[in-house]
Amino acid sequence: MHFAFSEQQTEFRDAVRQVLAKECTTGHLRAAFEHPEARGPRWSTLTELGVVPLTVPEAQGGLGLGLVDLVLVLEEAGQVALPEPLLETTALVAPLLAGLDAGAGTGSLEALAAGRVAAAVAPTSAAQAPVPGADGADLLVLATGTEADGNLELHLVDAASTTVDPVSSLDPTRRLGIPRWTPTPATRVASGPAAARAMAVTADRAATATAAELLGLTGRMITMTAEYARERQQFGKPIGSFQAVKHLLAGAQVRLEFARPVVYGAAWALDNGTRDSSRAASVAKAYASDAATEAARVSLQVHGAIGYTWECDLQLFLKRAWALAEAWGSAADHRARVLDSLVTGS
Amino acid sequence: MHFAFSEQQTEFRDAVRQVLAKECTTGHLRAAFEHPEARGPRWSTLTELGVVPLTVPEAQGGLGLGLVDLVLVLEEAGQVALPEPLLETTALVAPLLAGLDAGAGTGSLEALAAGRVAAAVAPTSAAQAPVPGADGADLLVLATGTEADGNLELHLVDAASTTVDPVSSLDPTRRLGIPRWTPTPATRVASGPAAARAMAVTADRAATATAAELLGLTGRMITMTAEYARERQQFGKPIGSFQAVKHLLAGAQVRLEFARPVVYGAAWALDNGTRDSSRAASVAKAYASDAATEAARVSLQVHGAIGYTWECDLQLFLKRAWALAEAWGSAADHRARVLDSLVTGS
Amino acid sequence: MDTPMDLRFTAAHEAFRAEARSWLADHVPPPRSLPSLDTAEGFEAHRAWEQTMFEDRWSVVSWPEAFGGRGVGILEWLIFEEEYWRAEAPLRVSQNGVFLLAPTMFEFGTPSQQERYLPAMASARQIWCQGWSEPDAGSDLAGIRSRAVRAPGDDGWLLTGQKTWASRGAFAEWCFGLFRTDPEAERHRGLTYFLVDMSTPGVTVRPIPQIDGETGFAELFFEEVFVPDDQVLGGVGQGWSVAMATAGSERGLSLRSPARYSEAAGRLVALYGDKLAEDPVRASRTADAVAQAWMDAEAYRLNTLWTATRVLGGGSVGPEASANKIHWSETDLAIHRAALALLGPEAEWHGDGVDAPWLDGYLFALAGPIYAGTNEIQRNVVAERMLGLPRA
Amino acid sequence: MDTPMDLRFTAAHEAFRAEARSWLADHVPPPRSLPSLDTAEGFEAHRAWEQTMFEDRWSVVSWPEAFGGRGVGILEWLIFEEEYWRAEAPLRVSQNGVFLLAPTMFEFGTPSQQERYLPAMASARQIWCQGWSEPDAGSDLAGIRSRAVRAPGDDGWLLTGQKTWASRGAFAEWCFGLFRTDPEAERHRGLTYFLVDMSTPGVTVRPIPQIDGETGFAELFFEEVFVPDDQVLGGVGQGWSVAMATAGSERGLSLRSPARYSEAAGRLVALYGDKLAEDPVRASRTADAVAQAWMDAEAYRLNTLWTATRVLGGGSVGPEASANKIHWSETDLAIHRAALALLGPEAEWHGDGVDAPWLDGYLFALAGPIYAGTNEIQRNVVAERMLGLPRA
Repeated sequence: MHFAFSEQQTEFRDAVRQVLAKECTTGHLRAAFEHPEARGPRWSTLTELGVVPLTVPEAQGGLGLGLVDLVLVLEEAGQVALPEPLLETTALVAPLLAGLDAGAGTGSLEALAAGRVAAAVAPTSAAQAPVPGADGADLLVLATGTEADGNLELHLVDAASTTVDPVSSLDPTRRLGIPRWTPTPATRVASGPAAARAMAVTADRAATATAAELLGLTGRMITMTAEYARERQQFGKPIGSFQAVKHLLAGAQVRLEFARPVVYGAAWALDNGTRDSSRAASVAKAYASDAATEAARVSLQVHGAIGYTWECDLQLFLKRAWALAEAWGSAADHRARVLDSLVTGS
Repeated sequence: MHFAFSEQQTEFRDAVRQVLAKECTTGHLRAAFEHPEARGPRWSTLTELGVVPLTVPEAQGGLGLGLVDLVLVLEEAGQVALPEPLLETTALVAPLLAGLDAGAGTGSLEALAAGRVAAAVAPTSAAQAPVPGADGADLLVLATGTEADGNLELHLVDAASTTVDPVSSLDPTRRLGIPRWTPTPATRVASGPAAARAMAVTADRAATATAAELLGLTGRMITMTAEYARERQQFGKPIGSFQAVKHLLAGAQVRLEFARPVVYGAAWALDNGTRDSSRAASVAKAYASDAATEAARVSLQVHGAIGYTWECDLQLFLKRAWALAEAWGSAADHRARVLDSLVTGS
Repeated sequence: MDTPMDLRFTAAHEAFRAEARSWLADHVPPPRSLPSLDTAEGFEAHRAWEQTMFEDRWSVVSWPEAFGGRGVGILEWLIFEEEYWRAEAPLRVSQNGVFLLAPTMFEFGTPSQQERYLPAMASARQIWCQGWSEPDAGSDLAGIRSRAVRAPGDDGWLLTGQKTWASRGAFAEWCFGLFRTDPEAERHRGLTYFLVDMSTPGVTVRPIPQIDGETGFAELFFEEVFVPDDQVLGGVGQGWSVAMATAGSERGLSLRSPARYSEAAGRLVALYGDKLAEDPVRASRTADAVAQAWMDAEAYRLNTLWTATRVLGGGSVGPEASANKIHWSETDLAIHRAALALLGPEAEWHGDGVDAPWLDGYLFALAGPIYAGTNEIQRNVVAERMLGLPRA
Repeated sequence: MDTPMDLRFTAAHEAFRAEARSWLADHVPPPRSLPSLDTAEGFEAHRAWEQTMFEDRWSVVSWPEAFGGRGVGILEWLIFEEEYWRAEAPLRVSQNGVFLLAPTMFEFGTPSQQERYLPAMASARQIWCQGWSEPDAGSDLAGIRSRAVRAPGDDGWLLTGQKTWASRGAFAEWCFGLFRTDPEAERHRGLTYFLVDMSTPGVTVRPIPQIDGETGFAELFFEEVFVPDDQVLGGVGQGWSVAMATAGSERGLSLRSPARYSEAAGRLVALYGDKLAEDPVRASRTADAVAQAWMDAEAYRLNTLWTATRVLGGGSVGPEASANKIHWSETDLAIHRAALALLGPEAEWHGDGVDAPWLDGYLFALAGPIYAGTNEIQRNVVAERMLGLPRA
């Protein structure tokens, strides 16, 4: 039993933090809100740093590492509300491709490791559901059919060969899009049980990775708000000295403190394929979603009207937090999954 | 549209309040906790005052009044946590008996109006479910069969002719009991649809009447706690001057303020048999139960350890509040009923 | 005489309702068809709608006929609001004037002030904004620094300072604001309530883009803006007590009629019904929250009728206004949270053809616990004035 | 060396678990078979159980062998606690000594104090109670008035004053308490931490009946009670910092092991399973709360392992102890609230043959946000020490 990150992992996290502090300021974020793009200069930096290729097998030029190695980096991405699709590309698509039979994903993995690909993956096979990050992505992993009907298929689609209808989100950097595509034998990379397994594992990884970004967003919102509460004066003293404000922020901080180990534990469970890894992923997403939603509510309330303005940086983090809290299953969705697994003992 | 009580009603309320202030002190309550009885001297006083016979038809020696007339009195009963079964006897059984065909209840109503009867009614026909107030009651209204099976029957049972196994409650004055009885043609007073209607109306009246008692309990807990918070000193000032304490109590007070009109409106709806009276009763019970549960939590938290002791009067009201919050349907039970009626438009 | 409780509206009330309903059916533009009232174009479109209402005396039903109203009571006003929201009619661009300033002007205004301002307000020829909050005086309203000094000609005042969070401020013709006329006096004292023509030299307006990109409110800059003596409302130095009357309306009866929430709660139940078919698992999981939100709106409706009856009986609204503000702001949040929970992932889809009334409504609802005095301040008021807890 | 994350227990850990489990299987009395530890008879029955554990070195596994422990680490202690709760073993009557005083004594006690008190504590020959709170010093612990003055012989102190809320106080042989040794010094300063033999002349005990009628705690009255100098823990005037170490244990790692909540959460899920068969409507309505409560216990378990790893690495527990206390007290409430919601009307049935562990547990859980420092105080600590918000 050793529930802590290795020095190597924390040092890597610190390195990424330093870079993002420079290259992903709120100024950069506002620019990204104006012109969202999948791969800006930051993408190359993150590739050189080894962040983008982190989960790509070494054979395809990656580092062959896992979620435990990635989770702290995703937390940093959340801290700065990184606009690039690191979660989709590195946390989801790379491991998914690496798991395909007969090296179906090899070429894509090499391009991905080289930073030439921003990827997106459809959470469901519902044709009309917008896919996060699809608008502007290079590579799409899409599904058709259903497990129930036994005709589930996964397809690896070159975005250049399809059109994607954008669907705007409260947070434009989400780049939601509905792909207009036709599955062909050439695009199929998995079917039947293999496809179902891949989608299930991807959903668990997505829940955990999204939870990690939510940890970072939550921490950032709380820090910004505590700072504001220390400075903002009303009734002749900082509003942070009022017990009502203290208790709002303390409540949010306690949720964050307890969400962290839950998310880290889920990452470890997924990397090690423990029997309860799916449940752990659901606990992580439920906990992190609620922590973020509460921190968003508290932050806005403590900022007051100023927090409701475009010029206040808080909005950049609120919007991402609201979107990610619902993405890949809401807190309530995952609580239901947790209870189900407890009762059926699965 | 005139949503207020008549002067007569508020004057009657004031009269009852004066009497109860003298005859139902916390000293009396503690005595009742030691030796719970259905009809003490207070019962005679309440009978002379016209409270017990309030809903009995004039023909049987009552005042022939309705829930709107009774609801403020029940609120006073809650304020002092009245141990006697006014709710069961006057709010439920009297109107139920008055509604029976062929004067089946006439004799009992006359005895009831004269204060010679403490009654209890079974919320369900489940044989093993304890009946509130059954232990020590004179008259029991019990049910057999189910509406679904079309064999539902109501029986009027003389407690003297049956044994009642007591089931102790956190609040001994609840006098829970499981009657051991055998239905006979002689005891049957209603069957089929008539019995179902009577039980449904009784459940709605019970929800509303219990909600009214909860309003009184909630008000009492908040008043006691605000008083304690004004007096109790910590850190060199009254704890009531701390914002955390203020906001706990303010939250409870706001719930109480908004629960009142909901309960009064339900009483009016039932007296006037409006189409949505059942829903109104459920809204009332849900709102009042939550207001009471929250006030109980807040009161205990603000009192601190002292509120956790037997010698502190708060416990007398906490226990009744907890019991009544669940009685005749919890807040969640009634919210489900409300939504169901909204969706089915019933 | 001793009136018994009766929650039915009279035949006369129902006739009034029928008249309102049929007029609205004939005149209300298609739901959400007007451009946003926070654009120049939308502002004028909403003004035109107010004028249409005014022509048939529906813009200020509870005002005396002399000022363009129908001289009906608070119950008729509540009935009209129910019909107005049921008809999904446009937001009231003149709400600051009609719902906040007007009640104060009826109480404190001179007859000539009432004649001068009220009809123009009713017809939306003059649209008002509120100039109270300042960058350093938000929750702490008594911390106002903007000041007024006597003008050289001694026939008025020169106003200087900065106001913020003025809804409609970008386009409004008039502003009612609080300024410090006695720099010596302590906080609440020494404030005066002014009526300011926004076209007066020295007034500058800077719109403030909101979280959703729209310019919901504006900053107002005053530089030696001349305001004649007859544009003081309620007397020099009386600003605080006059303002508290307006604040009472804001938190109490007049700003947020129950109809607004009843209508939203109705839409929520309908959404639940739809989802129950589409996605029963998600719907049933949200059932409890949907029911609670609907009940909160219903409790607000009943509480308003309860309060209205008390007011009609000569009673007044005190600290209950603070309890009221806490309840309607939390109700609005509860309704929209439940809706977003029903929508699930769809919740974030927004704009560009995707009609997202629930997400927009949620963003607006989030401001509820902040404006009109934060709920933290309101809880202090409830604790201190309703429960007698000591001030810190 | 750079250890990778690994949430598996080692083979050695699992062997320890197996040994503990089989010992407990052989020795634990039937669940709830001992009389309440708040009765004289039950107190002795629980003491006997502690002695049984002590004989086989299971009463204080993490202590050095010299004092009756097994010298194992915090992880083994957590494993033992898991097995202890899984076995539904009796409550620890010596918990105040073992979980609260002992960590402080290891840190601040002299070798002779450790030899004198720890083995007797481990074997439950001496059972301790806590003498901190006073009628006028609850949340405001620094407001302590009970005082100690030098004894005439100058070989010790005379303690005078009143303490309250002392759990086990009715029967305990020893008390660890805070007294003011310097009346001049300001609040936190001038306090000293004393170890008091309750059989010393001048000590009077008054049991306090609790809300449920049981006598869970007691008032302690001290009248010139002589305490020799060698019964001062951590030095004269050092009482506050010594006490804060105990408080850290109380809120932090040692008082509430996750096993307690994991076990209750497991029972909750089982209850849910039963109700799902009996009353599916009620069960499904409570599903979300049941899941949340189970997750809260799981989060507490993981957070404890996270903290334990940090502590094993030489890290310390600071204000996180306050966050911890808020979480475990709220988790306990969440678990019991969900259970009562599942039970519905049955919830109020109590006593007389009706086994009501959930209701009793709920009553106990309600005290959680109050004892060991109210959650209001803990939130202040989190806000001030973790988020740097200014003191009022």
